[in-house]
Amino acid sequence: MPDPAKPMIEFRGVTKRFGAFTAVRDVSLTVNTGEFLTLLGPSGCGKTTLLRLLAGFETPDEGLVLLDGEDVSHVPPYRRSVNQVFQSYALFPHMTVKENVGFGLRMQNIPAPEAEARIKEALATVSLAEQADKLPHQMSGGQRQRVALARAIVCRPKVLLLDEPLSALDAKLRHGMQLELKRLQRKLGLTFVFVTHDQEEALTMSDRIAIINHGRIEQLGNATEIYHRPRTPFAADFIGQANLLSAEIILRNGSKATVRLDTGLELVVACTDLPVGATKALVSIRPEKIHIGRTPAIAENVFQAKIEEEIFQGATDQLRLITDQGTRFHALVANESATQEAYHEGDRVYCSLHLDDLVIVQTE
Amino acid sequence: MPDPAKPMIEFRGVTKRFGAFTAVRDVSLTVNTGEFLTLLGPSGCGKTTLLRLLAGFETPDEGLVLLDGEDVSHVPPYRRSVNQVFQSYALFPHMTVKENVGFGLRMQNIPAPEAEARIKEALATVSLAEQADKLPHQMSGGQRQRVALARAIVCRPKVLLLDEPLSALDAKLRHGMQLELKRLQRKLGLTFVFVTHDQEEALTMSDRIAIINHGRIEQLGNATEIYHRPRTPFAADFIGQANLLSAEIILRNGSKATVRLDTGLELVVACTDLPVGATKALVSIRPEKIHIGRTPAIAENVFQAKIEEEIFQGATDQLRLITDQGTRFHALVANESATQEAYHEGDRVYCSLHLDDLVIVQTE
Amino acid sequence: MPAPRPLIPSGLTLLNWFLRGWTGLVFAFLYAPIAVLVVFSFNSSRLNIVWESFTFNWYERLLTNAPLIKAAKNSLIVASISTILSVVLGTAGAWLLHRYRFRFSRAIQTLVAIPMVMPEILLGISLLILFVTAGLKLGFTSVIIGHVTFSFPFVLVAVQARLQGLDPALEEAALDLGASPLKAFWLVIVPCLRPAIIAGGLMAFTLSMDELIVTVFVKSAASATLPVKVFDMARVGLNPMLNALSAIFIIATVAFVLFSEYLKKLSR
Amino acid sequence: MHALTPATPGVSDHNRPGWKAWALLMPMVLWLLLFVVVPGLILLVYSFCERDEIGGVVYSFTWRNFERVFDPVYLRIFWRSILYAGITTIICAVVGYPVAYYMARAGEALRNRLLLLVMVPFWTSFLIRTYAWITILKQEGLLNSLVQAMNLNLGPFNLLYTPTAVVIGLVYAYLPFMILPIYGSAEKLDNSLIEAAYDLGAGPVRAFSSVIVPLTMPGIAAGTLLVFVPAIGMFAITDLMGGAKVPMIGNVIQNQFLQARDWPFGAALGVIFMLMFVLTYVILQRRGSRAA
Amino acid sequence: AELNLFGWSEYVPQDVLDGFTKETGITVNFETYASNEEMLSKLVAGGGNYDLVQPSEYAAELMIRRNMLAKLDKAKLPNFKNLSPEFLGQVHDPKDEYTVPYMSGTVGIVVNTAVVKDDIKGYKDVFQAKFKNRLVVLDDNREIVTWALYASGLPVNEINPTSLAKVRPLVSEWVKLVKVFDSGSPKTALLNGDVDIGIVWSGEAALLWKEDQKFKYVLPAEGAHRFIDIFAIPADAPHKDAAHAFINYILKPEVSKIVSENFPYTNPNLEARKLLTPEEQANPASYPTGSPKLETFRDIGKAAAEIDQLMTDLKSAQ
Ligand SMILES: Nc1ncnc2c1ncn2[C@@H]1O[C@H](COP(=O)(O)OP(=O)(O)OP(=O)(O)O)[C@@H](O)[C@H]1O
Ligand SMILES: Nc1ncnc2c1ncn2[C@@H]1O[C@H](COP(=O)(O)OP(=O)(O)OP(=O)(O)O)[C@@H](O)[C@H]1O
Ligand SMILES: NCCCCNCCCN
Ligand SMILES: [Mg+2]
Ligand SMILES: [Mg+2]
Repeated sequence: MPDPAKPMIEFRGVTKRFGAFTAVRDVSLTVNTGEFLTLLGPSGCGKTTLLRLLAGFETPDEGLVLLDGEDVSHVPPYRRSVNQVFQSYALFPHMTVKENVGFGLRMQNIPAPEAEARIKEALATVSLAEQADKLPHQMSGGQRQRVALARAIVCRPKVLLLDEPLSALDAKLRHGMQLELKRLQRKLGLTFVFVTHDQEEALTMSDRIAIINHGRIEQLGNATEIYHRPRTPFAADFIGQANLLSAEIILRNGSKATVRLDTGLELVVACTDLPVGATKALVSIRPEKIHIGRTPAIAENVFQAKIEEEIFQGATDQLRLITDQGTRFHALVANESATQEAYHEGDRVYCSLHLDDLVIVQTE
Repeated sequence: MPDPAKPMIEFRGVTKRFGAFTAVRDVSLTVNTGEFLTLLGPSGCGKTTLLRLLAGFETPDEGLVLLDGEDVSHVPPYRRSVNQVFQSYALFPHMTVKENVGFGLRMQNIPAPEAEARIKEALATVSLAEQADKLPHQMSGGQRQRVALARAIVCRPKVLLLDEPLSALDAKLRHGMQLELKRLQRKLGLTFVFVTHDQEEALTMSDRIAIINHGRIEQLGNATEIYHRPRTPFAADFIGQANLLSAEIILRNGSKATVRLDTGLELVVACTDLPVGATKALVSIRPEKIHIGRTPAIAENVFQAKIEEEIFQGATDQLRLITDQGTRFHALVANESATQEAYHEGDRVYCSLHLDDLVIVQTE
Repeated sequence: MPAPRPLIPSGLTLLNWFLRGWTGLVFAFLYAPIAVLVVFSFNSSRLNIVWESFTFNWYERLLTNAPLIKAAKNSLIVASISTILSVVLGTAGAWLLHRYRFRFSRAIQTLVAIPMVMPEILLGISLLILFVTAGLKLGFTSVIIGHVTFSFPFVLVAVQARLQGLDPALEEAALDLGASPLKAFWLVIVPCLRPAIIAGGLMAFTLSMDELIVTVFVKSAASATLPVKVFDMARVGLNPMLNALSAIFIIATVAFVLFSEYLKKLSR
Repeated sequence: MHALTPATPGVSDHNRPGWKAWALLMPMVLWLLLFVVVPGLILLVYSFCERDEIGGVVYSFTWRNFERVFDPVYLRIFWRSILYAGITTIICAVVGYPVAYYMARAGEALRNRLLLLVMVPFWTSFLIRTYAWITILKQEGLLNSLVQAMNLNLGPFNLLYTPTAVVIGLVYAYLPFMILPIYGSAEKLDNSLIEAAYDLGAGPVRAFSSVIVPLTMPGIAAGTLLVFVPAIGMFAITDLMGGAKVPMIGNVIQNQFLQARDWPFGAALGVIFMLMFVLTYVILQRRGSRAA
Repeated sequence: AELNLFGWSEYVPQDVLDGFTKETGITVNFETYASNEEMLSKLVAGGGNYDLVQPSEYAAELMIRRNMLAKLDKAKLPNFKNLSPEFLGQVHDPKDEYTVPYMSGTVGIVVNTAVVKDDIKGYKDVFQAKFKNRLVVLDDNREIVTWALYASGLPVNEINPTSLAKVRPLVSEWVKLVKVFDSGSPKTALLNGDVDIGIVWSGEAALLWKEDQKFKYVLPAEGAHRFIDIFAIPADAPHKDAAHAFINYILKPEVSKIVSENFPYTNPNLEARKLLTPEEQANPASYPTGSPKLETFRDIGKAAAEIDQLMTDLKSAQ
């Protein structure tokens, strides 16, 4: 079992440029053995480039990349115990599924019977035991992606890099594979670096999440930290849905403060994240934290609003609200059902907001 | 304004075979003018093939395809007022964004000043006004997809076919584009046929949804029908998350019936969907319909369960439960917050289930 | 969709160096004889054997050698026309064979390969017999027919290789947007095939510029190409005038390339 | 990602040619019939005829020419030609592959420039190039002077008019025809496949042999065709750089038309020669389409 | 007006063609060949529209017999008189009705005396094991077989399977000694130092001598080939007048002199010879002294094919 205290991966001030363009800027990051780290960020922010630096396809222009304590900045990819699931699958088109999965083992000169067994196991893990003799072009996108996954895990590398490994799967299959991956990672004690653009996936699976923007790490923390305590407007906005409201601080009162939104609506927030001299703040409110009712609830902030639009989302309804002052919000409520009251467009409702559910993400 | 009562699209018993393989079987379907229809189904079920039949890239082996009342089964694609956003974008690599978007207008010999204006508008719609002079390979996946969208909408076809038009966008952008598309469709009164593998997207956007499986329409209805009243196990399982439980009917009592699950747990269901002679049934329960509490709530079905696992999903927590009888469920609760009690692994809780929230999807 | 990543990844430094060095050596090999003939084009000795002294004499004599200049002109005419025809025939053929399932696709495909494998002398003689029998007067037409016959398959093969990687949705998108099949081909497919068309065209041009044996048989005296003239002059040993001619050719080409790239840069 | 899943396979309706498609294909088909099939038939007819004293063709049926083709003398020549062409092809592939690969991986501007630079030397007449090689390889030539000047204690090399010189000449003449097709298929090669091989522990050599080569096989096959076939038929280089000592099949065919004036025999040799290739080609094509 | 001339390569100087055009206004389309057989092939295939060809004596003999040549109009050739009778009335055209001699020459041995100190007198001295890979010879099958026939004392114009069988071992041995077979420019290998002895056209030898007198020309004692290359007009020539005009022009002494300067073969034009410099006249390859045994070739019919097969066989057997 690997030692979970020891860092398995370390980036020390890594910068990577492509010509004039800086894809990764001064990234420092430590991933512990057995940890599940997710890189999350918009397209083109440098996630794949970070993985490539780890896998050895790129050399850093500045800084060091350490694997298991050893500087590998100039070690070629085939000498690193790191395997990758490629964003584009990168299956060898001339090899069957079995041959694809067995490639890494062949390169390690694993004896045939053992290899055979491991391939079988890996294919079973991704539910493709039956398809071992197909060629990649005979499979659907989702199946291919699973082959790519099996090909990487069969090598049992110390570090597994997964570049959007589930993006081609429909929600059903995706959920199944998420659980499977997580189980695998725990069982083998592997270190995972995972890239996704699906935030729910990130929140569900990761030990820690790094929010990347323009080649920089914007925030690093576990799922609840990232979700409940975004540090920057970008992080707040990028993860989940957020109502981002800019406000003026008009009153400080012990551990609380009152802020006024542009429309005039006043809200009470906690002072924890408010530096002393700040006069302006950006407040983030998660839609599901806004409690909707026909009657006002007991909370620091209560105000009335009208439902402008109701959008059915399956398990939840999204409500677009406008307060009497003119501030627009959106909120989530459980969908209409036997036990749940229904709200409709045009209804006037009470919104209640708990003090701790208003998060300050930026001050001035 | 088009007449919303007149069918814009009609499939009459359409079958399409590829060699021995039947991709579309005996599909009959009417889409009204101005309607937003979504095709939903697993990979390879025939969604793209249906669109291709509409666009004119395939001719039906049996049946007819009518557009605006006219049989177009043998009209070539370039003579149909139908435009498509391709699953693979299919941007012309040698043309700039502007030229790509303007291609359809050029084919229609729209005069330059008008074309210019329409291109500008379309690009603004997809927030790409700034990128007009880039080449496709200089853009990220998400940007390309938006160009493909702009290229199709700029032609203002009667019918717009969208094959997973938002799949490459991150959640943030995706939400924005969903709203934008919906707005556009309403404003121009266009008929949309939309393919997605994102169920939430389907539920959010569509007037009606067609669930496709193995080339057949399994269920056709609006979002709430599809979500709340799935007709087949496939439909129940494919949309949202569902607890599918097979049960024996042990007692009928007026409008209610009692069923027993394999584990022995007994539940009360409504008789509405239970045919007279049926002895077995498949029951579907949405996870969010299971009310969790420290105390039993008032409902037809109340039972105790232990929390096996708690998975953080952002706005909600997923709970995996096991009843005392050994039945496994999953349920959704709002995530821990200032106003919401937290549940943890190992906790014993009461589950309450309203009669109407148990849906019979199959009987024997 | 990942960003395009050209080149060998920077993590594979050694491989990078090897490839670069090797390519350098091979280009040295390709250009060694070219360098020699450029140097000897300034050698005063008529025999290409030892360096005597520097002279422009051969260039001067070259410019007054009317038959040679005429042959060079003929060559350019023949190569240009047959390249154009080859490109048209080869590209259209490749597209049609790729795009449609014709009944005799495979047979046609095999037929296309025959001129590539046919020894030139056989092609030359049999075409000559054909032309003489058919009463076609030998001249530019017959030469161009000969050249197109063996060079268009090269274009076809190159374009076909490229087509295999082309997204069929591109054509469909064009049709979908209202372009007729012909317009779709011209406005979308052809630009996408450009690299292959250029490579194929280059091969066709090169083959035509360098073709001797077929030409010897199907030319008339007035349509003799440069290789024919060069062969007449050079089969008894190298003539520095020919060195001069080659040097001019190569320098002109390189200059042309640099110039057109410069123009491209300007227009951007 | 979806862009990478190939479009649905198989024959779709708009793959069925209408009359317009046929009409557009006709020029090429006619061209092939007129200028390939008809001349081929002429040769076939000739191969069964006899010659007269001056070298004209007498239309009387005989198998004699084909009997002669299978005389051990000519079989030996066939074999030797195949050997030389084979060696040439292998060297071209080995020498040209890295170049093609490098070009394919280079940036677009550099790529186009290199592509042109590979072809430009061949716009001088081949005879001129060959003489330039003679200037380099001859006894008192540049190569030997260079070796001498560098005091390398090597040589002098006696290269000219040896089989080595012939192979050098052949490799030089055909190298671009190996490089271009390989370039074509390497350019399409998905980089991430190679990276996947490295990622899974394959060093450069194994990545090359088990992934890169199989995936660029179409290019290698096309290059082999474009080099091997003309190399077998080549005669001028064997004459000029090899001293015309050992005839190749190309020389023999050439001789029947230009020296011995035995056209029917030349035609018979040519027919067999072409048959050999058409068969090989058809077999390769079959195999290729089965592998795809 | 036009003239389509089909002639030997490196035999007609460009200056002469230019001069003709200047004088008559007739443009000359000049095409070349490297052997009589090549020329015959093109003529038989047709399509060439040649007005004037330059066969050697034995090819002319064949062409006359096959009615491929047009009779000359001597009235249009006033300069015919300049020719030496030595080259007229030959067996291939006893009445000089079809042909006009252009140049003559011999096939003999060139020795680089700076390297080879032996006294080389004939074929047998050339083909010695010690000269292996030091030899260049014409790439001409009939020539090579002829040398072997001379060396074996057999007649060179009556070739049959028996005589061929007799010389086969000899030729087989010779072929192995040769480094280069080249009829186009055999001098090159000698000048380059790649070989030391050659059996070549006398014109080539004369050029070598001009370059460096260490290259000595020897006519083989066993006997040597004397060729006469002639001008003739194909029967179907479209521009017969132009062809006559060209022949007449070439026969002018000052024009013929230019030919000799460039290609120092034996000039049959006596008036032209007078205009040559003493050195040129003294070039032993151009104008051999003494009384060597010389013979012209006759057409040998199908034996040509047999010679060809023999040589192919022997060369490829190496
Ligand atoms: N070889 C390269 N040359 C030039 N620019 C590059 C290169 N590789 C990457 N880039 C640029 O670096 C940036 C980061 O790219 P990267 O592939 O890491 O993004 P990403 O975060 O993985 O995006 P996505 O979610 O779309 O996969 C992008 O803007 C990209 O265009
Ligand atoms: N031209 C063809 N030849 C043979 N089979 C085909 C062809 N086109 C489609 N199919 C098959 O028909 C089925 C339906 O394909 P289609 O592309 O419509 O699926 P889809 O629902 O769009 O899937 P996805 O979500 O993966 O895009 C697939 O199983 C596919 O393999
Ligand atoms: N380069 C011109 C050589 C002319 C020699 N003609 C001789 C022919 C004897 N067969
Ligand atoms: Mg990426
Ligand atoms: Mg699809």
